Amino acid sequence: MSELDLMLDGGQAEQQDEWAGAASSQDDDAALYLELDGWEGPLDLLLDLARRQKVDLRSISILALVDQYLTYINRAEALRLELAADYLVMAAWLAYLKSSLLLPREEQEDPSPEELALRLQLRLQRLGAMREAAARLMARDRIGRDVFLRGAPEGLRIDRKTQWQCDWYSLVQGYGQVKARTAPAVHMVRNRPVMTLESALDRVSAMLGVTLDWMRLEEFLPPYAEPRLRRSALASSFVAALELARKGRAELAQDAIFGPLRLRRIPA
Amino acid sequence: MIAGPDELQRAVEATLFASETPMSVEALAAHLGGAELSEVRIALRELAANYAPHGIHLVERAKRWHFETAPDLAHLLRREREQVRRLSRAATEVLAIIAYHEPVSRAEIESIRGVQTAKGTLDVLLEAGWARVAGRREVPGRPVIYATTPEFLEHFGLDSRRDLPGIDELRATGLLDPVDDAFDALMGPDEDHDGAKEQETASDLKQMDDHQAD
Amino acid sequence: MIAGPDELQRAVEATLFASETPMSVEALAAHLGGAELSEVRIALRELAANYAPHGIHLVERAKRWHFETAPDLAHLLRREREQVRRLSRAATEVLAIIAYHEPVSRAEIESIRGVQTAKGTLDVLLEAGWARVAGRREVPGRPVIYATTPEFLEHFGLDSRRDLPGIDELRATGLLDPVDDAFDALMGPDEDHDGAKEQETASDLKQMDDHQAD
Repeated sequence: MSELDLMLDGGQAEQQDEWAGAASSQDDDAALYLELDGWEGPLDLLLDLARRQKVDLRSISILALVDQYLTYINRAEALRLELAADYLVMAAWLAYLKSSLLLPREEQEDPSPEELALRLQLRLQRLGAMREAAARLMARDRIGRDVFLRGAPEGLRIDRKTQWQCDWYSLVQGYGQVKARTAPAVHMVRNRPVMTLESALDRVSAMLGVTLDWMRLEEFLPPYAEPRLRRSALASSFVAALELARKGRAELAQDAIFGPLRLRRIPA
Repeated sequence: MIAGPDELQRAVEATLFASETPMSVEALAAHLGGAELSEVRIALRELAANYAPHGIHLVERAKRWHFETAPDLAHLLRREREQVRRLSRAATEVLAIIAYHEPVSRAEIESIRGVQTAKGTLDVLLEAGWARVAGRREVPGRPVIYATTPEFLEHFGLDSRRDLPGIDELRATGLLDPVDDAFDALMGPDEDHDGAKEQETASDLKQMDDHQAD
Repeated sequence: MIAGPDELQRAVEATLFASETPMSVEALAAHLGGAELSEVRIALRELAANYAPHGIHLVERAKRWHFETAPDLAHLLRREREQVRRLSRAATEVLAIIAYHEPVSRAEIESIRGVQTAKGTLDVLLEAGWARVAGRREVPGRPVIYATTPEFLEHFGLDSRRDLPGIDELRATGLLDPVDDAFDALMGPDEDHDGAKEQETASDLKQMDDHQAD
């Protein structure tokens, strides 16, 4: 763990100006190695180098910063320290930025190197702001470190007691349903007015004997029957007609589907 | 190390508050970097006096000090919350059977209901205070028998069990209709085919009942 | 403590003292059997004022109240064993970014830090209960967005996010806006600028910043 970590955890925001990492104070290679372990990526390293310029982040010299970064990376490479790829990518980009910044204006591309430099500066400002905010946050009075909660609270217990609800109707209905569910089932068939097949056979045979002409099935029904008896008579008479046809005593004709069904005697 | 008596009181207060166990005067003094025992004692006594009218008291038990809730507020630590819940259909049926047939054993309840009765169902009725154990039936196994309570009559607004409507009255009001029928009548036509078929049967049955009632 | 506490104050005091977790005004009122919210609020404020000179403070964090030791007594109470989770530097920065920018996606966190965030870093914050998943951003990919929790505010002694150190200045200086927005704001509406103009803008910008810093 580097010094930076320690400062961040316990440090005060006011210490930001003394952010100077180990590198500025110590020149030895071991320190460099330690630092490399401590950076959270190339932007973090850039921010730290920028802080060493000891000016407001809005006034830093980008060119100087680029030089510092490239020097740093070169030193690390000379020491054969293993650098993550994004440090090298940043180095390449910064080298390009530097050369663009030094070129005569006419030859500049779009976006201009000034724009790129400004964007880099804005990013550094934002990261710097968050790093400072983090330090100030960590320096607050924290529960368990600076302020403490009650060591042995009694605790609040809530005992739930159920108040049961049921009404008269549900009670009585419940009983009714039990009785209905378990009562032995009795099925009764209603006494309906019907014409039996036998009486229909008798009636149709008798009426067929009267004439040799075609007669509609309805004409065989009892004329003043109430509707329910009439339906029963129609069904029975139809079956009777089929029975007579089967025995060769009558013939049936229907000219269209659902058309009137006609019936005529076959002379013996 | 600690300046005035006020500062010592504050330190004692905070230390006892944060401590997980009651602390003796000696332990407190040691924790506070070697404060005078007599001063710690004075601080404790003054604090205890200051807290006396509060909802929290600073008390000494077996030579060790701690904060605790004022005794008259102990009820705040354990609260009862009433929760209103409707009796389940099963419990309602069991209660009704007890009311109509009391005293009645569990086996008898089950035979009337035609289904097994979960242990919890009777417990709920006992807890609600509507059913009670009314002794044992003097038959082999001596099963417990259940009856209703005065609270039951009170809750349902009955003077006596005889106020419960008889079977004939239930039938007249349609309460003896099969469950499916009554349910369908309430819920309207079923959506699936089988349901519709059942409903047909049920309505036939209803006609039959109407007929009988004539 | 000059005047003795009234009954409601005593009850509030005892309840919060005994509670294992911070309590909202609503929870307190409910626990006290439906006390008036406004009266509970008054009681809390008066209690807090009475406790201010004490070694124990009554504080409100994220709309919930609890007792804690006075911050200036920290040196007396720090235990040998650290109670506070030590956050890595990465986790510290990510937490700050979430707190100051919430709700914020992982990609946005990474764009500020200029480095990928290890999976474990966010997990540590989620596990500590300081960060939570606050839904998804309705942009392509629907990335998860993160926000802080009431426990975060409690732990860091913040009443609300408005109390985050320096958040007003950061907002006023645009340091919480994305780089692109800040860049556009600085460059003005012109799309293509020649070098001279840019120079001008940059120095304008500097003046503006200086002005704001006053």
